[in-house]
Amino acid sequence: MNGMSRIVKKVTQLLVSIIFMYGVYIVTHGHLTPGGGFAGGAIIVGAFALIILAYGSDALKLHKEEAGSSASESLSILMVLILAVIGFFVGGMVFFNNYLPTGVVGELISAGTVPLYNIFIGMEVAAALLTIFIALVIFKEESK
Amino acid sequence: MEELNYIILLPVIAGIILFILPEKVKMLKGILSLIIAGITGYFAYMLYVAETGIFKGVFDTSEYATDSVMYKLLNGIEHYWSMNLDSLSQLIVLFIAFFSIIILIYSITSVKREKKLYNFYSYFLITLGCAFGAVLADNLIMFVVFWGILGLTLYKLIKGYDEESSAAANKTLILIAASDVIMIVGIGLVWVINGSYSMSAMNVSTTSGIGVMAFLTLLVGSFTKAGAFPFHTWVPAYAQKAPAASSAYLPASLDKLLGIYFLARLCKDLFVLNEWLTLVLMVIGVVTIIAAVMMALVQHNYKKLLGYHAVSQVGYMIVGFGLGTALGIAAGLFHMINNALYKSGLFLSAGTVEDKTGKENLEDLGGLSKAMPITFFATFIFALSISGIPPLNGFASKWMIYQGIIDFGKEPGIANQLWIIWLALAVLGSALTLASFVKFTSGIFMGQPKEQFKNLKETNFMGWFPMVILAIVCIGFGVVASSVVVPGLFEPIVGPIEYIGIWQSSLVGGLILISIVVGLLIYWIGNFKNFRTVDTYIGGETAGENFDYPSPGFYGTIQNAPFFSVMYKAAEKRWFDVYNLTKSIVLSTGNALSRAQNGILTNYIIWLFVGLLILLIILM
Amino acid sequence: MNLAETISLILIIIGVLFNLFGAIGLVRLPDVYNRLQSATKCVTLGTCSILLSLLIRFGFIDIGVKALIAIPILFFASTVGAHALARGAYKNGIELGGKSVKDDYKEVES
Amino acid sequence: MSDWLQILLYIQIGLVVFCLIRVIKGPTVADRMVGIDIFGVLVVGICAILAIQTGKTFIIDIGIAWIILSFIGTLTLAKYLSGKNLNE
Amino acid sequence: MIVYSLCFVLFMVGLYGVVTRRNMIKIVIGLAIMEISIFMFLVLIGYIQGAEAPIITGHETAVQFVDPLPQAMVLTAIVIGLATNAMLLAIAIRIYKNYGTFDIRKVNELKG
Amino acid sequence: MELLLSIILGFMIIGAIFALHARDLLSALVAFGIVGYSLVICFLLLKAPDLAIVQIVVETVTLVIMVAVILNSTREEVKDKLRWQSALTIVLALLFIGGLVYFYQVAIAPLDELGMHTTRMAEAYIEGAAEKTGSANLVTGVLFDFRGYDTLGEATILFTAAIGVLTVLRLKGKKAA
Amino acid sequence: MRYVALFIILLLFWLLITFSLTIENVIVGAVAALLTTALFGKFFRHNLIKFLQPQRYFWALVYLFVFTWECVKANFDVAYRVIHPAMPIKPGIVRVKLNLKTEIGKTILANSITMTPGTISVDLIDDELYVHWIYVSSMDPEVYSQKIAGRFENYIKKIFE
Amino acid sequence: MSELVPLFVVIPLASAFLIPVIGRFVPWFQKSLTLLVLLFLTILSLSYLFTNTGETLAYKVGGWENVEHVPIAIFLVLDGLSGFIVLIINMLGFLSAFYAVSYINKYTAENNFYALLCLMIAGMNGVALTGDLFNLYVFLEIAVIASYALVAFGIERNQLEASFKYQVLGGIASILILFGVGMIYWLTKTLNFADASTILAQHAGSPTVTFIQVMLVVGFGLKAAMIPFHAWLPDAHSSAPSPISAMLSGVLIKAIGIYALIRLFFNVFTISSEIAIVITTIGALSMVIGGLLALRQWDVKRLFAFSSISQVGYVAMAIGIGMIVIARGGSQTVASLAIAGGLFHLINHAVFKGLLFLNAGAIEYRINTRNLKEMGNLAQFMPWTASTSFGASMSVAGIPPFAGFFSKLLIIIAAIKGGFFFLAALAVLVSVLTISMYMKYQRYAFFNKAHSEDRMKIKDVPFPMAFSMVIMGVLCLIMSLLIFPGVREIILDPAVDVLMKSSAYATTIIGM
Ligand code: NA
Ligand code: NA
Repeated sequence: MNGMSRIVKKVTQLLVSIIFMYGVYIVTHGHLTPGGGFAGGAIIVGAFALIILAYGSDALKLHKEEAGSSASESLSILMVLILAVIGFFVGGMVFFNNYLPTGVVGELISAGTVPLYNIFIGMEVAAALLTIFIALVIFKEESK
Repeated sequence: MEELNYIILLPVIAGIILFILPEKVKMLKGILSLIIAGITGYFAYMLYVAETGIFKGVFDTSEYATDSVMYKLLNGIEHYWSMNLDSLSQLIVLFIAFFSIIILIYSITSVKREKKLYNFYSYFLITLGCAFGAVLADNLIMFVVFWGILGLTLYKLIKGYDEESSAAANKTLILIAASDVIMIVGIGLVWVINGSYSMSAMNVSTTSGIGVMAFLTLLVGSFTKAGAFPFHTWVPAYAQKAPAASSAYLPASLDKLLGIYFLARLCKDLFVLNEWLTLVLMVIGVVTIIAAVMMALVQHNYKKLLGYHAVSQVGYMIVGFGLGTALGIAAGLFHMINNALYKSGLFLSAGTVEDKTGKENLEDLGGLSKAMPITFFATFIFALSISGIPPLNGFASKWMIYQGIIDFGKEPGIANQLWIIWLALAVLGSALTLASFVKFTSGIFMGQPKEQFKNLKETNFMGWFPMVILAIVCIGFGVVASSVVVPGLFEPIVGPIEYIGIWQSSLVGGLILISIVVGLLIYWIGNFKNFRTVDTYIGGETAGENFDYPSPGFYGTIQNAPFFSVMYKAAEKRWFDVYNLTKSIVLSTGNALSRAQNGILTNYIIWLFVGLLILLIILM
Repeated sequence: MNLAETISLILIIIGVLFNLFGAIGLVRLPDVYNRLQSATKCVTLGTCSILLSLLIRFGFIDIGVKALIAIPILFFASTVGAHALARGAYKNGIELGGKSVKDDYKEVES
Repeated sequence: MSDWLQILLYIQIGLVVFCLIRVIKGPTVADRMVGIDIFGVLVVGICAILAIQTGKTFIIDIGIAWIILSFIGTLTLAKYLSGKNLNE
Repeated sequence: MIVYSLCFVLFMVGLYGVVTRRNMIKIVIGLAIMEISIFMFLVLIGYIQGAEAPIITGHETAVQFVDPLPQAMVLTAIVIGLATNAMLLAIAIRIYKNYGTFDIRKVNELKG
Repeated sequence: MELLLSIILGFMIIGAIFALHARDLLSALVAFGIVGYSLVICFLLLKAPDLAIVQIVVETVTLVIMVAVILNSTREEVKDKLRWQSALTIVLALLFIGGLVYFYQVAIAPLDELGMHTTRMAEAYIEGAAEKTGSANLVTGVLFDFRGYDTLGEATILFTAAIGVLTVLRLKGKKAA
Repeated sequence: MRYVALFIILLLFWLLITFSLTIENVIVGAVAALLTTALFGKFFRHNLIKFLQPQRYFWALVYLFVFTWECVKANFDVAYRVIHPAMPIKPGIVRVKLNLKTEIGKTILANSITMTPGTISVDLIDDELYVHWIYVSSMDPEVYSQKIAGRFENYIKKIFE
Repeated sequence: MSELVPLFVVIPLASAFLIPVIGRFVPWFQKSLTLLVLLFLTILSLSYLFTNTGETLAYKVGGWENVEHVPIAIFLVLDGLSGFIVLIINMLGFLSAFYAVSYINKYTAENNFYALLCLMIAGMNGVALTGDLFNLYVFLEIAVIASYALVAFGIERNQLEASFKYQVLGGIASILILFGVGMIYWLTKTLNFADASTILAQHAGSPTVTFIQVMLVVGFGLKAAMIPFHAWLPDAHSSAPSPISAMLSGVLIKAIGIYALIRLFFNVFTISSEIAIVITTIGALSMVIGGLLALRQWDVKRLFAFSSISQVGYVAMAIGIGMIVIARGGSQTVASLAIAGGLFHLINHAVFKGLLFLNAGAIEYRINTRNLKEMGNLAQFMPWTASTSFGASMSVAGIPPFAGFFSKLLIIIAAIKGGFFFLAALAVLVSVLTISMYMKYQRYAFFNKAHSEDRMKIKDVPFPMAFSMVIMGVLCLIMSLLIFPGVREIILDPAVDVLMKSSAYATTIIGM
């Protein structure tokens, strides 16, 4: 049997989407509560890791996933950079300009670009950690 | 004075352009080079007859005074590009041009055959330009740049595609470049003392330690280039392995001219020597004479033998400059010119012989005089000249040196008190030179002709013509030495030569005679049996291999003498070779240090933190 | 100190006490299975109790609700964790302690 | 109230020592894993007490994150124990 | 200042591990311990007695916050630490496959 | 506060020493995990919730990837007999550590006591940060606004590490000839 | 269907943890829930028709109380054993036959057993639950099955089956 | 112009992020993008040097203005010194990348190679441009983590070993640097170079500052591979793929080691003669010991690696001499001469050492060995490699007219003029060692007799490799022009000015 015991699998079914959701919560509320892109991204990876642990890596069709995760990693960090560079064009040649309205402190849509940074950093972190995790976990060298 | 620029830039630029031409048209390159050399010869002559003085700002950038990039690049170059044309540099420039033309003529046919010698003419011309540059430079930095480039081209003029020649090339450049770096220290010290890099504005006293250091460090540069003890060791190695044209060009002529030129500058213009430095010069001079000629005596390889002689002769020049008198300096300069003449001639003839026979050792040769009469004749002249046989030029300059030493002894001073030693050793050196050149000449050209050389022919015109020219000059300079050459060439430099005391021609003549006799005696002791082999040959009998020319016997005789045996063994172990000595010390230190680099990460981290702690202890 | 505060304080005290028992069990009990027994049960319940005290103390506002949500997650996480550890330990060949009287699982594993 | 909470907080933090003792004493690696598993739960309690003390919601967030990650960590260790590669 | 000193002691413990352990994984752990001590150190610097965590929840009036800058620094440093550890571990496992050991003293082909 | 932190740090030191001495790599990992998790408690006490949550995450991720590494290799500790037999070595080591600690003490003596920190650069980050960035979480505000450039660097480092790990763990280094 | 249920559960979860009903929050939550559902929906394998029957929620509440009570008992039990100087334990692993059909039911039961007096679920193989029991009071499978699982089985049956 | 400063970091980062995605589908994308980017940055840095001679450009990331003269934004500072370093980084980066176009063909994962290269360059540019302590640490880490991966790029035994040791030692150094940064923050409550320097000036000479300085000297000293913190360098630099070795030895140790060190110790700390003596001593030690160790190597890349330690020792020693003279209030001429010598040698070393590693790569590419004893006679078959390597060897050996001669000239003369006769003597001694080791290389690799007959058929390397080598060979020669005032004023003097007027940095930045 691939993966862990049935109990673990069943509970994983229950928890995994909650964990992912929680990760998203941490990411999107990074400017309001502790955490943010990094912590949330890592929790999101936790959801994937949980599935790999409980079901084995076949459940995610890993080889594709690894490629996908490194690509999405690149794309999301590129988005971070683009967000920062947009500042060049919006508001007087300033790199990392917070060009969006800052809104009311404490509300979800506030702090201008900060939540967007959080989201893309979250994606980047999730993809990067997933890449590292998968690379280390499925690493098998050709026999010497 | 545009010639000042052209004489430097023309050969250098031409040399760089010649890189573009393929190696297939070597002959064309040679002819082009000859043309360039001819033009520089003309310039050299023009400079020789010109008024002298210091020329600065020859690159006048004022006309580029726009804000162009070119202007920016060249802006300030006049600060470095200053030259000093005086009678000394005039003379040297003239002879540099002369030798380069002579050797170029020789090279056109000989270099064509050197398959793996790439870009010979490019480096030849760059050498030429830079030699002019070094001689004409007034700024010490400009001087050392040209000087350093000469070391580089020297290295490039040898092909290093086997073990020995690559080792020789290596050693050469290491020693030369090392001396250049040491010279930088001298320049720095001179700057500290004098506040300027200009040679013409320099008159440094050697009473202070810093002055002495400056002199000695600069002296190292001069000695290494000229090939004086103990920095001489590259010369024999190079001479043995380089093509004849290269050997004749650099170690035999240009490097001597330059090294001694700089020595003359040092002794005559830049520094005021104290008596201890004079002593040092004298000691180095005589040690160079004797040590090198002793080594020459035991060589089998005739090119290496010539190399050692190239070193030995430098000793006479150093002694000459050490004397510090006008006569001494003139003698040194005269000997420098003479040496360049006959030594490059000897290298050319050795190259011709090697080219024709393919042999490098004296044992493998013999009896070539019939096949190559012109070469033999020229070589004979050179050999006599280097041995100081009258009336050749070598005799004349040695004579002046002996005379100088005798006069020197009349002055007070430590070195002066020991004049008799200098004199005796110089004479002994001359005797030994004679002995070894009898060996050289007879080993190659006399004796039993080998079977394989039966069909040898004389070299072509381009081959023998330079030798003949050189031989003629040797004779000429010897004959008209006191009447034309010395007053015409050297008195403008050193001023009128005043002979202190009596002109002791009889004493000097006697010394020369003694040296000849002693030399022949030494040769006879070493080759007693050999005369008999020659006799058998004269008697018309066919000599077998048993009667071959037994140089090893000669080698053995001297080598087994009580004192000499120790010295030769030491030399064999290369104890006197400053290069090898340093190399072994450095390598063993490196090996000891490398134990620490043992691949253990722990140790590396421990060093890191021990370093940190030490820094904290020191600083807090 | 109002009622809610008092109850919540009592709950916390209970929780901490349970945690204490669990921790003592973790140290005192003889083998890994027994330690899991005590520790998982007591510490999970203790912590749930403390979390519950938050709800009591603050009522149904964000903080209380969040604590409430944490309880089932903690329940599943710690029980499944204990189960997985016990199973893993067994599969890893860690025998039951010396006092053990029965082992039905052995048949499955062997 | 706040004094009580402070004392309880210190006790709760003190309980961590028991986990440390178990982790150090072992004897099997599974025992140590139990130690770290329990440690995680104890810290959730610490978070909760701190949340009561300060009234800050976000501390519970940390607690929940801890529950989740400690769960994943425990499963990893358990999977190790059961002799499988993590991706099997 | 005792906390700062203990922090440094923790640093030295990590260093001790890096120096004395031969197992590459242990060396990574030693490095991580050194990193942990630095994180602690930085956060201690930014701590202000009686101040609040630097998150505005809307209830506070005129409170003092602890210095958020060291916290931001540590956050970045933690991620950097993770990245370096991941790299180290990837290399370590590759070395294990090549050399058949985690013993750093046996991984010493490069010397001299 | 200082006392409590000191005690926790003491635990961490003990845990760290154990982690370094455990015979079994997995045990070492677990002990190291304890040290990292204890740090989280310190962060909570030091009013650094952001760090607490990130440290939990990082500690767990580290643990997981270390387990993955050990699973792919061995958990057996390298047999090493410490060559500390000679008293001299121990004395030197202690002197060394003592020396460093002494200099450290001297160096930090004039600096602010724990909790007595004042702000200068961060003054501007705290003063009116909410208005400037709109972020309730000042740490996030600092991270993504005042010092967003640092955070870009941080994300880049993670990216670099991911690419690096992929590079190092790829199957073949050179193409087949 | 499964996906919709998951979506609703997640959105509910979102609203609870954020505890805010602003329109932005709901939108963000919906988007997040949608994303999560898309990614993990296939892992959410529960029979959902049952969730529409209200009596199941009633039993769930009852179960919650029963379980909490057992839980507290369990803790005192453990506390007693732990603090007692002699440590009265008699541990062992026993096989318990379950009457439950659904996977979720078995899992909940197993987890409940883990939280209750002196027992911890070690493995679930087919219908048999292997339980580590801190005090094996009986060697008879019938007796201990009832003692360990029986307490919860009926409730769980009513909730999930 | 100042708006363009962030581009030095943004552009290589963007290309690093794009390469793994697009490079997957478009085969030539990685190479061409990397080359374009690096060429553009080289031109950009040159255009800064030519148009803004000596002017300081400060860029406040995020546009945050100073609050009551306290800088709160992260500053990017492009002045003479950082412009100089940035030029070296990108120029060498471009040439190495061009070389890699064919060299890296034989490896898999080319995308990752170029991405990592771009990241490393972005990191180094970041270090060179930043005006903020913590930002310095972050970008330093980007550069070194990329370099860790690049060292192990070929995933062969020795590369892995080297990379691991490099990482452990580099990790310790990073921790020490972070520790130092933290202590500076503790003392000054600020991270900005300029702001910190005004406060540090009030504490100059206190034990706290000394402690911080020692931490930083050790940390950056390790990154710069100064003795005794050098042990990782020979392994890492010799094991890495050659274009990377060129970047590591040619640029990395300078950008994140020497540059960071001098920026901090000149512009942030008040120059103290004690630290100056330490730096000088460490430099001199590195110079001598590195030279002694290099001479005995037979692995050609290892020889170059040890020689890097030695040559960087020259740089450190020269700059240390400058510091001592400034600290003691000595002659401005001597100080500026020493610093100019150091910086001149720095750029020279970047070029010639980069070239040497590329040469070694070319040899390895063709005959698959790094052992000198297995080479021989290559000058006949690999003329481009041979002639460029000759130029590089002569330059490093300090033989005119190659550029290395002039930098050594400046250093030695400055040492003499400053009265440091012993150091001058050491410099001469090491110079001789250097000549010997490079003559050994020339002899055994290119001359001597051929190691085996089948070598007789090899050809020289493909065009991209040859092109890079030739450009660098030409640079070895024409960089001699840097000694002439007209060129010096553009490239060298602004950098020297920044260090000579060390306290002007703070006032300039705070005033902005
Ligand atoms: Na902004
Ligand atoms: Na955050």
